This record gives sequence, C-alpha cells and structure tokens, in this order.
Amino acid sequence: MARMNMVQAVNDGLRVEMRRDSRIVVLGEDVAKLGGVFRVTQGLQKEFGEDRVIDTPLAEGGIIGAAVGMAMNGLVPVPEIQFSDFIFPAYDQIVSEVAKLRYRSGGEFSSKMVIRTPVGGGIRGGHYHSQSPESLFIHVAGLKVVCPSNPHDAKGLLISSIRDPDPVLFFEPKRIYRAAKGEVPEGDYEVPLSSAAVVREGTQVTVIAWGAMLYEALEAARQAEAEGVSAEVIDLRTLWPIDLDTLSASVRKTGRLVVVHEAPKTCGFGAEIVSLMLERAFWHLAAPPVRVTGFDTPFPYTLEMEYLPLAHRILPAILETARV
Amino acid sequence: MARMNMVQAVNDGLRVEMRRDSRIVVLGEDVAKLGGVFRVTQGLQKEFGEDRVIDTPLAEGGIIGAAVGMAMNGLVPVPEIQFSDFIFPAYDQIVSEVAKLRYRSGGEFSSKMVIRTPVGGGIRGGHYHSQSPESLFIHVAGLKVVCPSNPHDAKGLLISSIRDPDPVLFFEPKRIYRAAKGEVPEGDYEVPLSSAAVVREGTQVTVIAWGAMLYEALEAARQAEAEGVSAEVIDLRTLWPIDLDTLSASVRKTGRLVVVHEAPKTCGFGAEIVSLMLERAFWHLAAPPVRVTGFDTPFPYTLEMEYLPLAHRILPAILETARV
Amino acid sequence: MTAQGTSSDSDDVLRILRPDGTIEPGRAPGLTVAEVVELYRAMVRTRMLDERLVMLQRQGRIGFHIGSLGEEATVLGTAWVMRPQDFIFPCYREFGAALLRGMTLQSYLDNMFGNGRDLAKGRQMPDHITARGARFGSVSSPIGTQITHAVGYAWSCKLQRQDVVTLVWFGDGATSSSEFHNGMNFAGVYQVPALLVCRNNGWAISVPTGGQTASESIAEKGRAYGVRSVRCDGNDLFAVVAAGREAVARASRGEGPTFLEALTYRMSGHSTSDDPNAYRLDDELEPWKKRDPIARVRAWLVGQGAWDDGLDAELEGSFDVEVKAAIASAEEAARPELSTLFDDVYAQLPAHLREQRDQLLRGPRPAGDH
Amino acid sequence: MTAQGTSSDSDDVLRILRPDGTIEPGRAPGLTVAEVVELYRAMVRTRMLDERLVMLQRQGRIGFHIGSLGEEATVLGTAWVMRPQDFIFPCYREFGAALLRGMTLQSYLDNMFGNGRDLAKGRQMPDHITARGARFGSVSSPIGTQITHAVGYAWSCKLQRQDVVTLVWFGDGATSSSEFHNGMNFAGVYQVPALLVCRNNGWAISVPTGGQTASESIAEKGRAYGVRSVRCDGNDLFAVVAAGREAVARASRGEGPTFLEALTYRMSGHSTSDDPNAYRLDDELEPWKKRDPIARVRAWLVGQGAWDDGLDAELEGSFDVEVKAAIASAEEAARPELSTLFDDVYAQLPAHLREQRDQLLRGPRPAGDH
Ligand SMILES: Cc1ncc(C[n+]2csc(CCOP(=O)(O)OP(=O)(O)O)c2C)c(N)n1
Ligand SMILES: Cc1ncc(C[n+]2csc(CCOP(=O)(O)OP(=O)(O)O)c2C)c(N)n1
Ligand SMILES: [Mg+2]
Ligand SMILES: [Mg+2]
Repeated sequence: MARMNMVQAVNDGLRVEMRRDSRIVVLGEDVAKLGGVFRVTQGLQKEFGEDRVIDTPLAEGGIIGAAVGMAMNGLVPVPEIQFSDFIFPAYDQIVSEVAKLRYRSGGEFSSKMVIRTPVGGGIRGGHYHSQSPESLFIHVAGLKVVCPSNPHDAKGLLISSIRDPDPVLFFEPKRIYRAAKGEVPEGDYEVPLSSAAVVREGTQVTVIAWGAMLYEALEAARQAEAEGVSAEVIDLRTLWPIDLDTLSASVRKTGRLVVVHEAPKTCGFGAEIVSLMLERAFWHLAAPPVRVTGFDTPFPYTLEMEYLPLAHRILPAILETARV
Repeated sequence: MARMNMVQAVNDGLRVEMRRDSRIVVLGEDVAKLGGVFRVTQGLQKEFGEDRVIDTPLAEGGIIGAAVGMAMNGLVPVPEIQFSDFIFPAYDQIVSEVAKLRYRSGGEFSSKMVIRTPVGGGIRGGHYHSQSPESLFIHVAGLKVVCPSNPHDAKGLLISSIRDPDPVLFFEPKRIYRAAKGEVPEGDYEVPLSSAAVVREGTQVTVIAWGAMLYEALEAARQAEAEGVSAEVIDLRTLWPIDLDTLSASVRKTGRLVVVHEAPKTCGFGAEIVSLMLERAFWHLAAPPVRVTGFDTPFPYTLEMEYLPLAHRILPAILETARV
Repeated sequence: MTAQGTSSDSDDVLRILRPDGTIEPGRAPGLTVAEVVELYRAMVRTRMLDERLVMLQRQGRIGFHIGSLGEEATVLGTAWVMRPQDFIFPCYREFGAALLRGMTLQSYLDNMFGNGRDLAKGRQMPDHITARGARFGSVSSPIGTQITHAVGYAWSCKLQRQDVVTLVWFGDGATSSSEFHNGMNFAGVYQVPALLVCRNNGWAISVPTGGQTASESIAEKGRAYGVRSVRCDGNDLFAVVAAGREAVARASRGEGPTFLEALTYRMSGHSTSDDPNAYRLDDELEPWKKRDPIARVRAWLVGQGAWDDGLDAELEGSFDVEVKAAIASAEEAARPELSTLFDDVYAQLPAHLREQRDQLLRGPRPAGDH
Repeated sequence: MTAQGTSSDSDDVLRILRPDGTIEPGRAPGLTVAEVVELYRAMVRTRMLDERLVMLQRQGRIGFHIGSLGEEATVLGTAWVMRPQDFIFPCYREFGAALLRGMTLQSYLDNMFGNGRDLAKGRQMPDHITARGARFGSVSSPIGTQITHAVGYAWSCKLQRQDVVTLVWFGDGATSSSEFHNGMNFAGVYQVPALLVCRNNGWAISVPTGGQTASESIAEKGRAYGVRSVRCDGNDLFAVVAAGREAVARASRGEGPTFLEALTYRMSGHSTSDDPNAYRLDDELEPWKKRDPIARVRAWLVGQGAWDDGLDAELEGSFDVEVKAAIASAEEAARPELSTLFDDVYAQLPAHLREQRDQLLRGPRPAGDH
C-alpha cells in the first residue's frame, strides 16, 4: 500500500487498467502532453503511447461523440472533460446518444465509456470552475454517476466503472484532489458501484453526503457529538443507481435525515434522496428531512465559502432535526 | 372571446404582443415560411415581415446564442426550438449564458427572451419527439419555466412571459396542441407567472399536475370521486418559480399529495415538489407523498401509452394515498 | 480526372451518366452491366417501398415514414461501394441501403410497425432502424450526432489498424449542426478512414440550402477542415459510385477521409408529417423530375439491351408479393412485451427499474389496452 | 492591396511594420504619430499591468490572472478601430482593450480583487470583467459562446438599422468550439456587421494550433461560411489597425462581416495556473521575442523622433504610481455584502431566494469568516 492523494490514485487506477486492457483509450483537452490541467493523466502518454492517450481539439461534443463511435467498435474510451462546467457542449451527445444508444438499438450497440471530470467548488473558480451538475445526469435514464471522496475509493470505483458495461460519469471532487490522502492498495481492486459506505455510525440523525462535502458532514457530525447528538454519516460514493438499502436502513434507524450537496437546492439530487426516503421510510420519520445545499444562484467567486454547504451550515441542520 | 385551440392561442398571443412591441423577434427552424412544424407561428412572417419572423439554420445553439446578443441590444427574442428534445445542442448557451448573464455581469446585461418549445409525449414520437426536460432547466438558477394546459392560459402566460424581465422557457404540451380548446379573450391580457390554479376543489388528496397530464389528473380525480375519494387538482402553470403558497395551503388541508409528470421519475420535478411540501407541511401529512411519472427509461414508441402517467395510473395512487 | 473517379479536390461536379442515359464524353460507367442491374433493382425496390409506406401511413396503419424519393442514387451508390467489413452510420433516409447491406425486408417492416420482432424492440419511431448484422448503425433523430460517431468509429479502426472504412450520411441542413463541425474537424485532425456524404437535397424541411449557409458549396466546408472534398451529381449513379469508390480506396490505403457533396433533390415532402406546398412551388420540382436517378439508369440499361418493360413488370410484381407478405406479417406480429420497456436501459436491470417494472406489470392497464 | 488595408479575401498575411521598426515597401502606417504614441502607451500599460498582476497572484493577493503578453497589438489595435457607438464582445485576455475603451483602472482592479465595488459584484473569477459603460460585454469562461452572442448583437443592429459594428475576439482553440461554427454560420447567412477576430496565438493551453485543426489557415474556415476572411501579422500594430479599419468601414457600409485571423503568439503560460514547461520548449519562444509587438512600435516611434528612454521612464513611473494606488484601494475595499449573493439571479428577488437569503443572513458564518 502506498499513501496517495486523489490525483495520484486516479492516475494509478488508469495505469493499472490500461496495462490490463489494451482497449482503453484516454482522450481529452490537454490530457496527453500536459497530463491534464490537474495532472491526473500525467505520464500516461509516455507509458501507453500516442494512440492511447490523446490530446483533442477544444470540443467537448467532439470528444464524447467520437468516444461513442470508438465504443461501438470495441474500444473502451475514458474521455476527460476538463471541468464539469464545460460538459454542456457535450450534453446533447451524452443525453441523446450515450445514454440512449443501448436502449434504442434494442441492445445491439452500447456506448460503454467512463467520462471523467473534476467537479465542485472550493478552489476559487467562480461560476465556471465550481459547479456540481450531477442531478442533470441522474435524471437521464441510462447513465451511471459516481463521485468518490477519498483515494482508495477513487481508484477502486474508477476500476469498477471502467469494467462496468454501461456509461459512467465519474465526478472527481477537485477541492480534495490533493487534500484527501490515504492508503491505496497496489494493483488491481474494485470498489463495487451502487454501494454506499457508512463512514460514521450514529443513532439520531442520518447525514448523506459525497465528494468534498463528506468531510464537512463528518466535521459537523463531530461537532454535533460534542453537543450530545449522535449523527450517522453515509458516503454515497455511487450516486446512481443509488444504494437504497444502506440509506433506508439508516433512516429507518435514526428517523431523521440531512442531505448535503454543493449543487443548487432546487431539483438537486437531495430532492430525489428525500423523496426516495419518504417512499421507504415515511413511517419511521420523526422530523422533516432537511437539505443543506448550495443556494439557487450561480456559483459565486468571492463569497464561495458562504455559498458552500460547509460544516457550519450542516451542524445547525443536524441539531435542529435531532431536536424536533 | 373566440374559441381556440392551443396552437391558435399561442399564435394569437404572439400576434398581440408583436403588434404592441416592435422589439419582439421570432426566430427558429421553419418558423417563418412554413409557420413552424406545428404551425404555431403561421402567418406571422406575412404580418410582421422578414426582419421579425426569421427562418434560421439548423443550429439550436446558434438560435439561442444569437438571441442572447439580440437581447443585449434591446430586442425581445422569442426563439422556437422545434421539439424540446432538440434543445440540448443549445443547453450550454441556456445554462452557461442565458441563465447567468444578469448575475455574472452584476446586472449590467440580461438575456430576457422567451424560448418556446413543444414538450411531452402522446403523439407517437418515440425517443426524440416526446421528452419532458423541465427539471433540467428548473435546476439551473436564473431561468423561469412555464407550461400552460389550456388556450386561455397559453396566451395569457405567453404574454406575461414576453413582458417578464427574465428568460423564460415556455413549454407547450404538444399532445393537446389541438385537442385542448376553449374561450380565449381577444387582445391583451396576462395570466401572472408563479401562480398555480386550483382547477378542482377537493378535501382528501392534493394532485399536482401541469400541461397535458392535467387532464389525466382530472379524469383520475373524477373516477376517484366515484369511489368516494375527494381529490383537489392543481394546475401548476408556472413550474418555476413555483407558487408555494397555493400548493402548501392545499397540502395542509388534504394532508395527502400526488404529483404527476411525464418526465422520468428520478430527479424529476416531482422530487422537488415533494421535498418542498415536506418542508412546508410535514406535520400535516397523513400519508407519504406519491409520484406518478414516466419511468426511468428513454421514451418508448409502441408502448407510449403504458409509459405515460395516465389516469389509470394516477387513480390507484389517489385511492391508495387517501386510504392510508 | 479519370472515368473511374476524381482525384480533384475542387468544386467541380463529377458527372458520368446523363439524364438521357448516355455517358459523358471521356467517361465510363465503371460498373458491369450485371452490377448496374443489381443496383437498378435495389433502387426500384427502394422507391416502391417508399410509395407503399406513404400509403400505409395515409391509411393510419403506420405512424410515420421518411423516405428517399429522388435520392436513391446517392444512398444506394454510396452504400454499394462499401466492402463487407466496412461500417455505416445512417441518417434516417437510408433504409434502402440497409436492405442492400443485408437487413431483411421483414426486419425493416417490423420496425415500421414497431412490433415485438423489431430489432429496436418497438422503442423508436418508424425508420429509426438498427441493423448490426448489416454493419449498419442505429438511427437517431437529433441531427448530426451520427457524424461524430462515425468519425470516432473510423478513428478507432485506424488506431486498431483495422482495414475498415466508415461511411456516414447526413443532409445539407445537418452541415449547420454542431456535430458536423465536431465530426469534420476530428476527421481532419486525425485523418480517419471515413467517407462522409452530404446528401444535399436542397431542403431542410422548409429551409432551402441557401438559407442554411452562405458558403459557395458545401464541399468547400470540408476543405476548411483539411478534409479532401469532392462533389458529384447525386442523381447520377455512376458518378456516385466512382466518387465513393475512390474515397474507399484512399481511406483503405491510409490516405484519410473524403467529404462527398452529392447534389440531389428531395422529391417528396420532408416526411409523411410534412406538406411542402406551404413553402415550395411545384415548378421547382419539374427540372428535377427530368433528372430522376432511376429513369437515368434504366435508360442506360435499355441502351445496353439489358432491360425492358417486361423485366420491370416482373420486378414490380415479385416485389409486390414480397412486400405484401412482409407487411401482413409485421402488422400481425405481437407488440413488444410490456416488461421489455425496462430492458437495455442498462446491461443489467437495476433495482429501481425492477421495482418500476413490477409495478407496471402488476398495475392497471390504460383504457382500451391493445 | 493598398497601404491602408487589404481587400483581398485570401490567405496572404498583411504586414506593414517590420520587426526592426521600418515599414514594408509600398506600405504606410496609416496612423498619425500622435495616434501611435497613444496606442504605444496603451500597449506598455497593458504589459506593465500584466506583469504586476502575475506578481500579485504569486504573492497570493489575487486568485488568478490571464494576460495578453505578446498579443497587445492584436488586442489594442482591433479595439482602437472601433467607434464609440460600436460594441465589443471579449474573450478573456482583453482587459487592455476595456481600459482603452474607458473602463477605469480602478474598476478593473476591483474586479481582480473581487471586491464589493467590482461591477461583476465579486461573482466571477478575476479578469471576468463587465463594462457596459465602455460598450464592452461580460466575460464568460466557456470557450466560444461569445462569438454567437456577438453575431446576434450585430444582427440586431442590422435589423434595427443602427450604424453599429460589433467586434468579438476568440482564440485559435475556440475555432473548434460549437459556437464558432454557429456564430460564423449565422454571420455568413445574415451578413451581419461584425468584425470577428481570431487571436491565433499558437496555443490552446497545451495544444498547438496544428493539434486543433488540419485546415491550411484559420482564415480559410471563415471563407467556408461565406464570410470575407483575411489574415494579418498580429504582432504588427499597423497591419492590425489597417485590417480592422477596413472591416469596420465595410460593415458600417452594409458590406457584411469580416473574419480576421491575427497571427500572434502567447508569450506567457496560459494563465497563472499554467506552467508551459510541461509542453513547450523555450526555443520556441525565441523567434517570437524578436517579433515583439511593443518593441516594434517603439522602434518606429524612435525612428520618427517621437519617443525616447526618458519618455519610457516617465510613462512607467507615472503608471506605477497609478497602479499602486489602485491596487491598494482595491485590496482594502470591502467584500460584497452577503445579501448581494442573491441579487440579479432574477430582476426581482423571488420568494425562494428571499428565504435562502434570510436564512444565510440569520445563520452561522464559516469558521474564520473574513
Ligand atoms: C438537433 C435537431 N434539430 C431539429 C430537428 C428537427 N428536424 C428533423 S429533420 C430536419 C431537417 C434536416 O435537414 P437535412 O439535414 O437537410 O436532411 P434531409 O431531411 O433533407 O435529408 C429538422 C430541422 C432534429 N431532428 N434535430
Ligand atoms: C467549453 C470549454 N472547454 C474547455 C475550457 C477550458 N479552457 C479554458 S481556455 C482553454 C484554451 C483556449 O485556447 P484558445 O481558444 O486558443 O484561447 P487562448 O487561451 O489561446 O487565448 C481551455 C481548453 C473552457 N473554458 N471552455
Ligand atoms: Mg436536406
Ligand atoms: Mg490560443
């Protein structure tokens, strides 16, 4: 085992899989010579050559559209979108094509691929280098959506995603790219998709978070403990398809729910999680579920720490919910 | 007053406003010579000329992007997207530019416009002529979203949308383009935005619907009545910003909630409505809210009547919820 | 220029077969009589099928049809030059090519009726076919997206050193789409083995080509991406075949992509949903009727003594029988099973879809359920 | 070609001012000495500001800077030819032009610090300015989107018969974007009064122009949209001004858009976040240093007896004082009020945002709240 940060873990995951499976191709803006603006793909072109690690023109639709064609011919493309804020020029290809190809062709074709992209705020990126668009993809049938919170999971989930037969959006929380460090097994291992992790056990409130906000949820849970409230914290890891069993078991146990995400509140994934928990655990709920999220505004620059649902905003939600 | 269908009412609304306000420009694919593939803009070019009713190249991003520039120079563009399934090539322009321009420029510029587009299923349109993408726009701060269910509202809401200072997505439910008929006042009137209509009073369950599904909700409510259950039906009319007061008053009264929409369930607008009602009316709820929606699959062709959340699927939801 | 094709990268329009069935001086058909007979038969069948399907739609027996009336030489000529290992990305007017590549008539008609045997499992509108067996992709409605897919496919063939050429069709309207830009640009940068064919049929629904672009030709667009670009008379089967054949040979030799602008004309409305009288004068059709791609080939064949009225009658008669039987079978075939609604969203049925499926299977059916 | 500009629509590169400060035979500067002095001063100020901002970023006092080192002639020359009524859509490297058009240095620096006085209200990253007063649009990060806006703006001027020309800048990388395609196509079809300038600076972050496109020139792309397209040496102020001036005159006369490819070079990294050593050899910089756009103009001015070291010292000294004061003021200015977070999402604050605002104003602050 080696100690790595998220950037290194994703890089290692790509390397391990690319050695194992020669069908894997990495493509995107600045991924090859530069190794990506966050250096996640650094050194890959040197190891795997110019046919497998490819700098593309500045065209997200082209990157994803070309990846669809590659996938139809048996390659396993792992396109990178430089920031998830810039995924929208490819949105038509993802929503209309990637997500629907298997279904509309009656299973004849698929567009198996892993779209990697940095997500989220906290790096002073303002409007266009900070957004969290996950719910815009979860709404679209046919896609899987993953968001790891630590190096171990990042590598294991990436490997699982690459081996999965379906298209996966792999969101990498850029705020913790270098800050989250941990032991990462060498070589080949999987963290299964659709499996959430209870990262802190508790009895009074369930807190669901993912990516960079997991650490804020944990911090708030620690502070809540000091105030006598026991919070269970779940790292969702795979956002869709969701691990309903783990979630509803916890909510049934605690009877209280706080969901945390960076994306704007309205029609964010929090609304879906709340609704799902209602369907499964309504009669166990002792208090109305609470969403602690980004505000319904574009992502700001100077006031970003006020915008983000950090521990100082999660804590009162935990306490108030627990005390209903 | 004249009896009109939805197509005629929207056409009339455009005409009335275009006569009043010479800044209004209609543009889109096939809108001018042909008058639109659904004939909603028929005759407008003849009346208002080639500078105000314009056929464009086949490029949704171009249509919306050009409309942003027009709006910045004081025109009031009313672009049409031929089917809302084809709005995605313009998604980047809408999400990154239209929605954020006022905010990011500190209020110096805005992209006031009304994007008209037919929405929904029921016309044997399969994957790409049937979708209901509203939640993908409601999630994006800065946009307003409207969906009328009858000719009167269609005209009045369109006029209000054109006069509104903010960008509005105006979804026209194509299944009832010609089927929904009714009296439409002549000339100039507004139906205010963000105001829902209680179209059927009831005491035991609140049913929230909009667009073509409103009629299914009403039909189910009638059938429920026959089974002894009294359902209140609300036509949302403006999806965002939502008329929270009308909704929560009803849910507080009935204690039960059924939300109906055509879009896939997961991360659909139903999840947001459920979550909002929880925040406002949790202690009034006597049963878990229910969503009756399209399935989490692409929109099918042959089985579309099985896919849609028609009265036969809404009725049991009403009954079961009422009997909890 | 040789009779076999053109190596010029210019706006000249390659023409070989004249409207009267004679050959341009200095040119040759480039096909044997037997090959021309085969292609003629395919073109006639395609047109007969088109007419039959329009009728079925008018009768309310199918929901929709989008045909290739007048564009048969472009569609079948380009499909014909593709080798068995090559791969095709369709737009939506190319069912004739799918049949030429081995999709059965029955399978195509199963799609038109959206029945349970349809390879697309009744999930898409008519003419939105899929035919992997024919090395023919899945039709999508959003304009232009297939162009980038085709380029990605071709690129993957180059990366994997497969001798496969990829063909893609799209319309003149599609040249305005983002994915035309993306696909052409990637094709140029990576010099992929592809033949990109713009069926310039003069219209995008109601918008004429001149309302779509101010460029002098559509071929010119290709050159600006660094893609070799040529034009041909799209109603001239021999010119289409010659241009296509050279493109395939070049691509196969590693000489990169060719963009072919085929000048043709949409002789019908856009689809059965469209009435062109709202935007187009009948006059405009007349000159194109004289350039009919099928009549031209027939005239040449007759000139060769290889075709006559009797053979037409025989072709039409036997195809009629074949089509009627296939229609009857497709119409009678069962709809897709309800449970199939949930298949193929993912490779495996996930829990939330299992739940939705079970609920649907348990629950009430729509009124008047078929 | 005349000394005043070029009417040729070709790939020839217009050059007037040589690197050594002399003029190409048969050409003329086309600017008075006083005008050149004004532009020279603006270029020097722009570069000084660039250097200062990089320093501030290295010191952690601002978060980011994206500059125009080496591209000053392209940016300032094209901005200079715009008339007061004209409108400008920026990319992100053109703060020098905003200042030339009347944005105050203080206002620009307020943006760099994201303080409460920033016209963008501290909502965007540094250099994402807005300056309506200078008839200068709002900078957006997504590449290419401003091109279509500019074309729509120009189109609306044509529709409203306003004598306004619209200028837009973008990079070579942006020519791959969908919105380049959309914008150029609409510009061609509607023949809008716009000057579309591609700052071809050789790089899109780490990808060289040759990795972006296989076209022979970027100008060629414009022609394929039916847009008059010309090229100039983008490090040659006189050539930029000549090409720009002719484009504005044509657009103003109703002769449609001009696409100008200005050949220049990004002398710095992409931004303060980038380290070009990972992908670019220092050697490559050397020839471009010799073509420095500022040194060239200076050499010409010195040749005219209109400039000397003393004037440089004076210019630098006075600008230094000005900048230091503005930086100090911007740095000290208060952050935006918390409640402004919710303004301008809509014209009026809707209920759900009022609720969120009130909650935030009531609620706890982040640890170490500034
Ligand atoms: C992205 C998108 N926008 C709009 C449409 C609606 N539409 C379907 S076909 C068509 C015209 C296509 O014209 P062209 O590309 O010339 O092909 P043709 O039909 O002439 O073969 C349009 C606008 C669509 N399918 N996709
Ligand atoms: C749609 C989109 N994709 C990716 C990016 C990230 N990005 C920012 S600048 C840039 C390179 C732009 O190059 P070019 O257009 O040549 O402009 P230059 O920076 O050279 O002036 C990239 C890829 C972006 N901002 N927007
Ligand atoms: Mg066409
Ligand atoms: Mg550049």
